[in-house]
Amino acid sequence: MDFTFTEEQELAAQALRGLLDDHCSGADLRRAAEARGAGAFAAARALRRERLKELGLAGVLVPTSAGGLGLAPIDLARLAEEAGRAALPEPLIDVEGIALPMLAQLAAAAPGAHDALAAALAQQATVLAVTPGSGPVAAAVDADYLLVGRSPDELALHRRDALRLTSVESVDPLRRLATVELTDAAPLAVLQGSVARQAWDAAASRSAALIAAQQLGLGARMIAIAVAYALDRKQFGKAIGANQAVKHALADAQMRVEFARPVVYAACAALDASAPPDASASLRVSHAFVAAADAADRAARAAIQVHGAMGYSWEVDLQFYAKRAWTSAALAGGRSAHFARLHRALLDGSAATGPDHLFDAGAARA
Amino acid sequence: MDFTFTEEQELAAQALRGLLDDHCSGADLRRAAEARGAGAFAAARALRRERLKELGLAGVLVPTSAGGLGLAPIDLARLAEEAGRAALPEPLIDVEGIALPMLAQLAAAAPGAHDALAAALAQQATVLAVTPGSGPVAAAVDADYLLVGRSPDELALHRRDALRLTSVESVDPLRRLATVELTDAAPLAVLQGSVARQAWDAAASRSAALIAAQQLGLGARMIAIAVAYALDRKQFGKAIGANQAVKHALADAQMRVEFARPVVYAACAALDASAPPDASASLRVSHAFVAAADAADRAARAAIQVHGAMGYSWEVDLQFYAKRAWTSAALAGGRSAHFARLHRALLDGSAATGPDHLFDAGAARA
Amino acid sequence: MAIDLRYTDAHRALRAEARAWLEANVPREPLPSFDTAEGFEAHRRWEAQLHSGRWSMVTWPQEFGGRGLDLIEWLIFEEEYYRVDAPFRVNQNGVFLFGPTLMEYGTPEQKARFLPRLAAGEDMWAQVWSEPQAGSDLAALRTTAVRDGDHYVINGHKIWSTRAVHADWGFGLFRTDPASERHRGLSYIVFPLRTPGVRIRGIPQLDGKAGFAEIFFEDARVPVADLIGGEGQGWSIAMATAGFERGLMLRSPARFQRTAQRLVELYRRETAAQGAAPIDPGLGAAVTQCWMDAEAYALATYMTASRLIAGGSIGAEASLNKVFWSELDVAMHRAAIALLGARAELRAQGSEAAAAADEACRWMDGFLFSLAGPIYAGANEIQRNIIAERVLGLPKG
Amino acid sequence: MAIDLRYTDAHRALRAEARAWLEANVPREPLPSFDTAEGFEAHRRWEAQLHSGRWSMVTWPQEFGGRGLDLIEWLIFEEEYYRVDAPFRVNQNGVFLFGPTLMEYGTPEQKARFLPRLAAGEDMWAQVWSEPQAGSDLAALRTTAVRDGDHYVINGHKIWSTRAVHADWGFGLFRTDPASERHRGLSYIVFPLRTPGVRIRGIPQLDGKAGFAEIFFEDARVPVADLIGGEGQGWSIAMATAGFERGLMLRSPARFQRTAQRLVELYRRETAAQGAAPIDPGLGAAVTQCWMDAEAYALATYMTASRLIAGGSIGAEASLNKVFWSELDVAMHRAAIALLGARAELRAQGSEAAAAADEACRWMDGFLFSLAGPIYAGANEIQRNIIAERVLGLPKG
Repeated sequence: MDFTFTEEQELAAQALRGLLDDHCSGADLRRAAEARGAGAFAAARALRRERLKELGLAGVLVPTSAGGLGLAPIDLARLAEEAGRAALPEPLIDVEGIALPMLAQLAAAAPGAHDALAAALAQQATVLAVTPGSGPVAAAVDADYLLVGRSPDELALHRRDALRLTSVESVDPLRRLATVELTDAAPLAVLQGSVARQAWDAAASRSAALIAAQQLGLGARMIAIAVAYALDRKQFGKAIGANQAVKHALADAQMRVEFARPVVYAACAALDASAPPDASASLRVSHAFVAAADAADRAARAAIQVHGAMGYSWEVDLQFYAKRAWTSAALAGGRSAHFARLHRALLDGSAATGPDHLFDAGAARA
Repeated sequence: MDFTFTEEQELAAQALRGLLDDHCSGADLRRAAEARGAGAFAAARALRRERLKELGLAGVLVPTSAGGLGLAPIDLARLAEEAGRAALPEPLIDVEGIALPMLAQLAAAAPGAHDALAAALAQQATVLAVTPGSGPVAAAVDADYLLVGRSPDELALHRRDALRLTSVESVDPLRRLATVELTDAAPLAVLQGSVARQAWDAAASRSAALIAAQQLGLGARMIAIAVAYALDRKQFGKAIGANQAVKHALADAQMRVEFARPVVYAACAALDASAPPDASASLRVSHAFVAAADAADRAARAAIQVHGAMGYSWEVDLQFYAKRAWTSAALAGGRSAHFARLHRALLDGSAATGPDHLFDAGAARA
Repeated sequence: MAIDLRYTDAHRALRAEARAWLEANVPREPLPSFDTAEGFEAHRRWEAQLHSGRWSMVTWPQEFGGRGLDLIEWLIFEEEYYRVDAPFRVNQNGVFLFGPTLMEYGTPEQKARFLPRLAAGEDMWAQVWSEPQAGSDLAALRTTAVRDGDHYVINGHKIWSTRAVHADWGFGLFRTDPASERHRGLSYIVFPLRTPGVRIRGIPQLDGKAGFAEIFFEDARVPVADLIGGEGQGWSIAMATAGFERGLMLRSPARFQRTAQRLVELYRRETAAQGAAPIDPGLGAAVTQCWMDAEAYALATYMTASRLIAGGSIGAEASLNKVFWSELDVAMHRAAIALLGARAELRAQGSEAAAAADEACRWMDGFLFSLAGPIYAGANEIQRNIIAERVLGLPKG
Repeated sequence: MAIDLRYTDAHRALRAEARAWLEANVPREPLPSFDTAEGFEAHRRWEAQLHSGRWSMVTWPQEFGGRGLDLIEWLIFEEEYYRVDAPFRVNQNGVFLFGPTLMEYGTPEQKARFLPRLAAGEDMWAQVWSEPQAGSDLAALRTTAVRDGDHYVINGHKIWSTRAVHADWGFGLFRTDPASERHRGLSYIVFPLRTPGVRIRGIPQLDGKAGFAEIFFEDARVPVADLIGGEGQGWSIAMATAGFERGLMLRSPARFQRTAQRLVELYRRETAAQGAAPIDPGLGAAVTQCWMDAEAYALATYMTASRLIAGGSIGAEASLNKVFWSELDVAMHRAAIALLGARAELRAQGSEAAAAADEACRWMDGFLFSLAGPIYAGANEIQRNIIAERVLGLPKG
């Protein structure tokens, strides 16, 4: 029983933070947002991508037998948090946390996926997963390969250019959305039946847990931005941060972030890199998703309010983090569906309650 | 279209407030609470009762043809508010707003109720109604007559001493509760069938609306008590009321009271002294009940918090108002049932929505 | 006087007349956002059209182009206006803030110059209050208007001027006595936004559109004739205006009732579409609470209107309104965004008009806009201070 | 070090041992409230019984009667303790506040005099901090303890001393330098509550029971030997104690998880009993949120415990805990009261024990008690200031 990260995990997170401080600042986000697909900042993006490669995260959740690092979702938790903290536009977590483990599962059964996996592990190709039946997908336009399914019973690998992508604009200017449609092109590899379904289920849980981790980072970042503004901005002759209304709103946001944190970490720790979660771990993931989404939303609203009219303008970088927090809350099924699931589990008695059930099953992985 | 009270209505409310300031202060409540049925303060209670008689409210909602004043529930709204403001222990509103109009309905059909009605109108007897199937009833032990029903299809009049009353203690020391059971004694008069049911339905709506009006008064009183304390109490070298946390909590409570107020008045205005409300008026009553209960609850919690440790002690009078607010929220079906009714009406489309439906039907009375 | 919540026959006739006119005249498709040049002009045309039906300023006296309606009648008109989703009023600062101020404080010449053009939708007016270092502390204004013969020479920097990018005229507070401090020495002055020496820079909002602007003054000359009221009286005039603003005229209950209605309809559709999937009970509770609060706000406004008609006045309790509607508006839009789920973030393809017509877009735009509600026109923190100090009598902080 | 949320075999053995002992020893019926004389004595006996099983202070070193358990092990014990609804700890201020303080600051003689009796449940300890004019501003204390030979002579007035009516000893802060101001000149002194010159008056709570007391000192003489730490060091010692108090030891997550469990069970029963009647969706949302927050509080405590075991410390973030658990406790009880409806107000007939056993009574008593949570041990307004200033770095007000 230990609930502290390893020094390696902390160091990796610090390395990512340093990199993103340098290459993914608020000003960087603003330039990218204002370029809106114009490609003017492709160079900056390419540079950031190169630097991210140097972190050596490729295949972090892929088994060592398949050429990966063989680590677990909890090893990505602090990294996802940092990606959130920077509102990183690139799909680092989606690729490494969601798609690559699926591709490895596919490749284990279907030789047609070997090349794609090898390219991805060599950081020469980007792979994303497109949840069956979901709407537009962020960054799909930049991927080399896409994992898709006509239903949750199918997991198929396609080259991106074999699919029909249509760009869609998001309120979050940094989410480069596109709808993805199948064409007549045959997949490079395909899995079907319960194996595919389990891969999708496991991916959905990893996605929810790692989005929750990103929300922690987003929430903390927005509080930090608001604190800096409240220290700087004077009104009625004093820093606005000296007002209890400002203090208490930010203290409450901080509290929600700090009490979402252990839930998110426990959820990540309960997940496996490829197997679907048990019922208890699945509920903890839902809990983490709701708690982190609510914390980030509260931080966003408090931070905007603290900024006064500035908070409502395009001119402060706060907006990029707030919009990311709001759009993220609707991903991976969405906050309401996760909350509804928890409610139903309590009502039908399937959720464990009581003091001796905290780690009933959810903590099985390690 | 007019949404202001008459001068007469305001004067009557002021008269009641003056009377209750003199005879139903916090200190009076404390003495009554600490005597707990010991009868030591029967004299004070008797005096208050005598003074209340002087207001001349007897039969306020009873038709003039039956010897009453022939007024409408809206005429009791401001009075109920004042009764709430004082946490009046005597069932003035229950008698005049609920029971007497029912007794008049009964007497119109059953001569056996004539004597009781005459005595009540002459202020020589107290009549209360015991909702069929409900739990213990406040002040029943002090009534001379009780209106009861074995079901909502029956309205029967009994002398109190012909029924079996068992005292039950309430967390609100001023609510002298008793369960009421029928004995073999025959009723003095009885109504059955749809007439009885309609009388009960109308009474239930009047009860909910007038309890909501009392909650307005309770809420306002608790805010006033908290403001007085916050002006008086110094901490860290200044009155605690200068802190934004205190200010904003009380401002929010005030806001909820002030936005419950028009709903409560509109609900009272939509009711008739004896006929059951239509669907729209009934929803407005539920809205009023919820809004007023929530406002009073918020005022109670804010006021207790403002009082610090004092707020948690028996020694401040605040508790009497807070306990009354909390117990009142469970009467007349209870806040949750009213909220659930509103929710269902919105979901099934039976509630009117949109800007042109505000006074669709609910305002029919006048 | 007695509570009687039935409309009179005259009320019903007014409602019928308004409904008939609006149904015949309201644009079939929503107009593009008035924070765009195209949308601003479309809204300007709508103001003129409203005027053609004598509906543009129903509470103004007939002599100034109004119908002289009382507040209850105004509420009825507004209910009809929002019932058909008529366009938002691009000139609302002119109609509800500047116009009434001018009627009270302007000279006959000023009224004759400004009111008819305002009423006819020929001049659009922008509020020019705030400054970068002032924010909710209006008494900290620094922009000066120094007398030089028949002119004031204005220098300084204003900000958060709503719709100033496309409007014609500005009204605002300027320090005519440069040595003065706080509330003293401020004057209420109007000026054409295209005056030489006035530079306007749009400030993009969260949605990227320039809904407000900052205004730089460099020796901009404004005739002394465009001073409203006396020199140095600006603060008291502005406070009266701010009273209007926080009060009822700018925030029709009908608008929030219409939003609540759309929210309830969305909730019904989404609940039906969910089928057997579990429902988030928090959404049902939030939708119900929103509907209740929109109704309460409407009832409260009728009560206030009755009180005003009977000779009462609005004081600090206007701050209760401001906090209530602004938080209700956020709550309604948050609930809608949650109901829409992943659809909420999608922008409509193509034109501004398409965005205005798209359900999800409307909710998301409305959500972003709602976040400004607790901030502008006196941040809610300040409003709560006002409630605590002036309504409840608590001490200053 | 690495996140691994599985219990070890030793953990499982500890849990099994605790469970077996508790199931064999916990009173079959709930004890009457410890705010009554009868209940206090019953709880005192339970403290002695706990000690007989060596479960009364599991985190204390073995030499002082404990088991030397670490914080994770303590959490496991507490889970078992609340799982069976074992009685609340009447001596918790002694066990979790005074005991640890004494171990750190006491002399060997003091430890030998006080700790064994405390551990054995022979002495019950009350905290004697606050004063009428001090409240959350502890540095404003005025009660003096003036040196007179081998004694301190105490004069003044303390208040809100929890359970002082029935306890044996008090520990608190006194001004040993009457000329001093604020934090300086305060000393940490213990004294028998029955000392001559000490008068104790119970203060009835909302439920009418005297759960706390005010204490009047009139020339009460206390031996200098009962000074803890050095003269004038009281503030720093008390701050360390307050850190414990706001921290984890006094608020087992297990307690809130057990309450959440009872709430969920109540919700299930009430929902089933409602049948086809419409359900208030707000209650479902509230119950779900409460359960989530109780789980989150437990997980947060495990995380903090791990951090402390690894050598970390608790600072101002303890204030986050205080606000979180106190508001959670109110929320859980409010939800239960709403679910109980009209039953919530009814008091059980007869004895205190009957009240403790009655479901509705337990919730109502718990609700009233929960309202004190945001107030005592540093009001939540103060805690939020601490979070804002010391965790976030915002300026003092």
